[in-house]
Amino acid sequence: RSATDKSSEGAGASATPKRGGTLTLASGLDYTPSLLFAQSAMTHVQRLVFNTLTRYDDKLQPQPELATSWQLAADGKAVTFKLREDVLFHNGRKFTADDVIFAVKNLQNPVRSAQLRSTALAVTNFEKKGDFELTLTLAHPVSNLFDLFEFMIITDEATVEDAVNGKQLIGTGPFTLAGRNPGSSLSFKRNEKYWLPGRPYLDAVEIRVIPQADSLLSSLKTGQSQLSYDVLGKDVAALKGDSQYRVKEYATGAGAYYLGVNLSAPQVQDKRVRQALAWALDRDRLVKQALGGVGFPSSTPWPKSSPVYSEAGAAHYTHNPDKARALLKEAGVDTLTLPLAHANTPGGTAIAQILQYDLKQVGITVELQPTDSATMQKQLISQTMPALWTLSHGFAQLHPATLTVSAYPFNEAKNSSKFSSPEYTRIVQEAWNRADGDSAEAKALYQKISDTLLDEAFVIDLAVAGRTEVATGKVAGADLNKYAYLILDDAYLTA
Amino acid sequence: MALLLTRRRRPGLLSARGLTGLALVGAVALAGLFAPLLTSYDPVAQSDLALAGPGADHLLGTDDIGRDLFSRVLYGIRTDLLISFTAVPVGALLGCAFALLAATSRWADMSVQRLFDLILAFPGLILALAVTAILGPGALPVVIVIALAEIPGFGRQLRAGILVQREREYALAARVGGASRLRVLVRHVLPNAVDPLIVQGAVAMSVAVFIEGAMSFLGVGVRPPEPSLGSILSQSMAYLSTHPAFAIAPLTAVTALVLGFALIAEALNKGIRR
Amino acid sequence: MRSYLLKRLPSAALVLLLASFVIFAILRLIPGDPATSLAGPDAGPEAVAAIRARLGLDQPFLTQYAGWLGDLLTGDLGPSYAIGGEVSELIGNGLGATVELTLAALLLVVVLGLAIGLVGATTRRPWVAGALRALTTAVLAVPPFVTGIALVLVFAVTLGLLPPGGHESVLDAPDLAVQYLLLPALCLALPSAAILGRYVKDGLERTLAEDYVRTATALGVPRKRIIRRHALPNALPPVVTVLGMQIGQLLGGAVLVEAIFAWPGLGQLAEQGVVRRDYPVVQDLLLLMVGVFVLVQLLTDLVYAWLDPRIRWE
Amino acid sequence: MSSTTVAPAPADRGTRSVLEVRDLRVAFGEQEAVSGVSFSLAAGDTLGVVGESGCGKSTTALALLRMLPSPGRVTGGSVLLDGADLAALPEEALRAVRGKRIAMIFQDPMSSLNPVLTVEQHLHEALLAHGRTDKAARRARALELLDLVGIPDPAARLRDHPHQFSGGQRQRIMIALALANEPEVLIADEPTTALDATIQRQILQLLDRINRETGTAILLITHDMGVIAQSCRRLLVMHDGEVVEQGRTAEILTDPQHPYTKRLLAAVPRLEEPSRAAGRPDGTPLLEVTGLRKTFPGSGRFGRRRPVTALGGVDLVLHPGETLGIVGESGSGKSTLARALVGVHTADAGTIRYLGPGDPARRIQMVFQDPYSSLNPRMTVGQIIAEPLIAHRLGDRAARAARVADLLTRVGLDPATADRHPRSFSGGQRQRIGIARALAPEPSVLVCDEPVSALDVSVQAQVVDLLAELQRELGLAVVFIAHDLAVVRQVSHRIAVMHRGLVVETGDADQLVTDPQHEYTRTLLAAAPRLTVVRST
Ligand SMILES: Nc1ncnc2c1ncn2[C@@H]1O[C@H](COP(=O)(O)OP(=O)(O)OP(=O)(O)O)[C@@H](O)[C@H]1O
Ligand SMILES: Nc1ncnc2c1ncn2[C@@H]1O[C@H](COP(=O)(O)OP(=O)(O)OP(=O)(O)O)[C@@H](O)[C@H]1O
Ligand SMILES: [Mg+2]
Ligand SMILES: [Mg+2]
Repeated sequence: RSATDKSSEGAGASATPKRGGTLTLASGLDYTPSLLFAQSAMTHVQRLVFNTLTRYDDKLQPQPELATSWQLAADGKAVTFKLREDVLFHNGRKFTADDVIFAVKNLQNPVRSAQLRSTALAVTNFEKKGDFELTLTLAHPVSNLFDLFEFMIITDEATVEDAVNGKQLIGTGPFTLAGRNPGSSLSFKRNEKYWLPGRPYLDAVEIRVIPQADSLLSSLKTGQSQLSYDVLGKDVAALKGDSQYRVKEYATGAGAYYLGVNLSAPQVQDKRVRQALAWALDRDRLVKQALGGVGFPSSTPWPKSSPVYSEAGAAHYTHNPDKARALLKEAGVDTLTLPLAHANTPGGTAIAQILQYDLKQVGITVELQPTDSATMQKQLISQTMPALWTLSHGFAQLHPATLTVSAYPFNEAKNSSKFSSPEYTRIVQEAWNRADGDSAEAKALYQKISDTLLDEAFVIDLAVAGRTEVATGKVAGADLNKYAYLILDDAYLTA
Repeated sequence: MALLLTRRRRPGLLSARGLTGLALVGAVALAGLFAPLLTSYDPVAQSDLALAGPGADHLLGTDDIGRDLFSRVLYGIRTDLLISFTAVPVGALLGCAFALLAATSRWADMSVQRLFDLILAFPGLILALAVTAILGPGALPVVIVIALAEIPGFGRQLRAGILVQREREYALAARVGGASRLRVLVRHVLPNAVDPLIVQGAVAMSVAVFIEGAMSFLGVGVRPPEPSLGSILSQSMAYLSTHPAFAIAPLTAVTALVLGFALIAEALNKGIRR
Repeated sequence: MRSYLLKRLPSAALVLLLASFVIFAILRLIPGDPATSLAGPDAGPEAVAAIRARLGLDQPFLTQYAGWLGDLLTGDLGPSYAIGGEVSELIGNGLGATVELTLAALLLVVVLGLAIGLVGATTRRPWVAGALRALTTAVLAVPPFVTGIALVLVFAVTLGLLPPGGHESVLDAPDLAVQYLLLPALCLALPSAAILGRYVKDGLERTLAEDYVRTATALGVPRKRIIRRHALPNALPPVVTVLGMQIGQLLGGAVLVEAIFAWPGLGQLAEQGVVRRDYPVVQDLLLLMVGVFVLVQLLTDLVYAWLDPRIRWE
Repeated sequence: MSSTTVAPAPADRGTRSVLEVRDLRVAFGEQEAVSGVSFSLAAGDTLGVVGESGCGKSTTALALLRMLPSPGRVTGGSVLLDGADLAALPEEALRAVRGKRIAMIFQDPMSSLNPVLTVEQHLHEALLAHGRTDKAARRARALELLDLVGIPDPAARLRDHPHQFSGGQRQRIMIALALANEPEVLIADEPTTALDATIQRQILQLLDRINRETGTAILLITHDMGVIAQSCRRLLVMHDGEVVEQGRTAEILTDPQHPYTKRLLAAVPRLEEPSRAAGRPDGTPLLEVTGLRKTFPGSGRFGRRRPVTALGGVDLVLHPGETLGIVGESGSGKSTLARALVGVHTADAGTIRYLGPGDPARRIQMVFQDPYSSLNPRMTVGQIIAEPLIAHRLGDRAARAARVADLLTRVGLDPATADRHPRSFSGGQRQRIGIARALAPEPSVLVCDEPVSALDVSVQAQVVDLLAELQRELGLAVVFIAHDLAVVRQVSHRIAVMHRGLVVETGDADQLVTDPQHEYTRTLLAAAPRLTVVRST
């Protein structure tokens, strides 16, 4: 036998789905059980093993999953779900309204550190009508309610602790966890009793953890794996031409690269200085050189799918050193030296160096601080970042309010930048506390938020690049939800 | 007694091997030394022209964020030599200090050896990660890690040498002549025991270049954007399949250095083994 | 022999104890803490605090240290922080793969090393010796991560002969396992093999100049046999010591190599552990590595004695 | 003995020449080491080769079988073995000759045996090399050989390793190896130099017996006239790579022709000659040693060795201006005693009382055996001699320089050489430097541990004379340690004989030699090589 033979070639997915086969997915990161309920970088497991109540379509309209239908109260202070009645957990238990109640309460628990906790906390009361109808009462209307239900996986209460301790995963999802080898692999078997008839097509799913970017690429190239969402931009660019691979971009995941500014540093408390930073950066070059041309330069966090996205907003800040210098002069700053923390990965370092160089051109000296992810995270959470840092953030792909109440850099109440202004708080709350998430005035408020972000520039967005799916020709039907949960219900291998 | 039999020509540095080594190291070192004269490019200046192949205006092409590779490699050589030439002596001195300490008493000897064991037993890369995490990034942790790593090598060498030389009759003679233990150790034994350290030194230099590379690969090397051979090399690894030229320049420099030092070491070794 | 062991064991234990403290201390000195990486990117401080309490990270340093030693003595390694699962399981899983890798590498080191040394020391053709020296030094000159990635590109991507990475258990599928093993083992082994080869060569050259070799020659023993029967056995003892050191090197090098070849071994685990500040995993792992190293040192001394009758009989 | 024996018919013994060397030349690189040596060795004959160190003896021997260490090579001449020129033979053919027809034994029996092979394995190697494939036969032959060379209870020792045998036994094993294939010629390069007189005697007797019983012709290389006189019919004197004289041993010893030979013979100390030590010093002793004991804790890497009692209660007195000779076999405790006297070994029990003026640490100095390792190669001669002065804070820089110059002249060296390093001096000169160093702090007792053992006879004589002269001029008391009785008698007033860490007999030098009391002294005397020819044709 040979470990290298690719069982079949052939590009282009054939039309008719086919049962059977094992799909091997290459992941750059390992799964962290303790982060099961938090939005983290590795989100392949959630939607394989579990389900959510609803699922967004491309226009952010919720579609049925475990919930067959729902009714939002006129004042937006309550929502009533009708649930599927034919759903079994992997351990054979029937899925009922109680599981939904637990799921919400679970997210309210601070230890789960779920980003949408704020939204979950808005749920104040539960009302069952039988096992399959449930009404949630809300403290106030929330515009991003269904962001929560897109996010919230339905878990088995009895085994939830095992889940976060990495012992077992019991859900209702299309696949059951068959085995885990930390640092190297996860394997899943088909859930024979899945509620969606005839699904999933695949017999099994194998996730290989391959930290080394180029090793990961080789595994795709040699057919060792058929699917990955962690191929580096530069390599994606190289693969785009190749008919052997299908490349698909999602407006999801940790979608935007940004330059964070910590206002506790005196030099950057002047808004004009921050705006100067924003003007000084050459986003086009950054996308071209550091992101390998994947994604698009933008000074707003929003992906194109977002209701607030606008060409104007994206192009608000362009590469304009003179303007930057002018603003600095205006702010009375002639020489400025700032530390910049960045991930000590090749990618992170590349971005940081580009930022450093561009800022140097407008007379701002930047001292790079390569930092390993653990330390970076601590600083982000404990608001102890240096004056500047660069990372990427998610949550812009959803209802704009979510970003501002859930994502740490933007959180109106408490953010890594230590930024706060009554105005910002007001519009955020206003945008959030309303039932009509998609109404015109809602959109107007979102626009305000967007403008405020641009104006205050405490988070300076650089580029928006969602997850990129790279699949070899033989894989079809793989999908991600808005939180980049991997969905393989309809995935199959073409013979 | 055919003691004369042992009289042999000392090849030493001037052997063909030694000269080749010197030439290699010398060439690389000079290139680094005269970097400003050899290239007009600023090693950290970026441009839109990324990953350009070797050509007229960029001798070796440019890296992924449009910096001139030739000048980066030249300045990288500087960094590496600077690191090596500080770290190795430090490690050597510490190692020797411990070896001397060990020579003072049984107990000291025992504890020093255990210390060496400890250092040797400790996985180097983990140590590198830790030290950098503690001190923050930069050349300093690299120097420290290298120095630490070199201590046992030098220490054990010298200790062995001392043990041998101590038994020589001239050491005894010094004692009879009335010299104190310390004087015997420092004035008589030590000078005769240091020879092999020169070899060790040359070896250590190549090891140093190596460690620098490995640390950069783990993202705990010198602070960007300062170029170092290791950082350029690890940077280039991501492009090995698409732009192999990127890796060749730093690789050649590293190889030349390590090869050179190794050759020098061998030559010295042959010279010393009279 | 036994008395020798008795003499060495305490000091070995001492090294372990020292190591345990150093490891423990260094880990705590590293900024960033397991609670935060556990809590996730956007967790609130209260979440972090809760986790800290749960993990007992709020207790004083020495208490934690004592606690750890206690657990070690009772043999209960407890659960990991971030990676998930029992530490003993995690290490158990990784151990197999790493042992496979290091043993394979060790085998290569010994075979290649002896070959290089023998040929280098005994060949009558100067150019062969020269070529060998150049080769070995070159191998030493190219960092393993370069060799590794280059090997993958050539043998996996371009030629498609061998898998670029991954792992099959020898027990389940020996034939595949070997294919997976080959590249990482080679990448890991090359530098050590070169070093060993050099020592074998030097040792042989030294022993070939000994009086007893002259005696054998005077007795008309054929050169080949002199090398095999008279010179080599005397050249080996120091080589064994070097080999012992190299085993340490191999264990350390595994971190890099395993990353490149996606090899599910302890190296990976260690790196994961450090990155995620999973104290229990890293602590126990490092201590294990140190332990192995110390053990290997002991063994090499014993082998040394076994190879050298003069010591054996004393 | 098996059929392949080449025991020649008594008829042609001494007439038919097995080995014919013609104008042999050897060079190491440019430097020529052997320039035109010619001699012939008759079947069953014994030929001795003498000459000072470095005159080309070993080189000649090695050249015969083309076993020269690089860069050495035969540059001319021929080596005819029964008419066939070995110098022209291809390597493989030559190998067939080595050990089969011409065998060699070397100086140091320890380093010449492979530490990791058992005696049996050694012998098997020798036999296998020349096609003795039958294992049983080899074993039998091995036993036979060990028995022949006089290893007691061979069967039991077969599995032992070299280091488990005494020096003498090791040399016997070497001989057994050499004889394994019944060679016609046996070349012995200083086979006894590393051994005690008593052992030396046994080995020489063994060789003699071999020669008689198996008719193996023997080429015996040595720098010791006495050895030759005892065991060789014919003699060949080498000097600077050339043969200066050869002929029947008896004739050359009785009336040497060549001046060099004359000098050589003159220099050889003879046991018969009475002590030259002047005066009969006595009165109040200068040094009193009583019940001196020293035990070394045996220490091995693996476990402990049994401790060694180097000194088991030694009593001595030394008078001013007296030379006390100390003789004894290797390991008898001579050096340990010496070191105890100068205080580098602290005795376990007993006392050393220095009754003279001044601080004993300064007044008792020592001259060492090995002129090479006893001088720090990194220091200039001046520094070396000045060391004790510095240590004892004697005089300032200038004064020290003057003293060094003075001392150098005293020991017969040019003061101008003070800034040269030891390596640029000959053995004899180095020993003079060592003496100068010892004299620096104006000692009243000089302990000399085998000061001349490492030197050629001619040089030996000079150094001995120097010591005697210094003693007379400075009124030194000297402890003169050596294993060569003749030298000791020559220089000493009194002689103490050491055996197994004890002084078994002390007495007037001449008396002790002429009329020994103790059993051991007698064996020692009996073993001492004499220049009187013991064997004639
Ligand atoms: N390996 C060598 N390289 C260079 N010169 C050598 C070597 N071996 C011997 N010689 C030279 O050859 C000459 C003869 O040396 P040789 O050992 O034959 O003398 P020897 O008579 O055996 O002395 P000894 O009595 O000390 O054994 C010496 O002058 C020495 O300088
Ligand atoms: N430093 C030491 N450690 C252990 N044993 C020693 C030491 N020095 C001498 N001995 C032992 O003490 C005994 C006497 O040694 P010593 O050197 O005094 O004998 P010696 O008469 O000088 O022999 P030689 O004539 O060979 O010089 C020997 O058995 C030797 O092995
Ligand atoms: Mg000789
Ligand atoms: Mg002695």
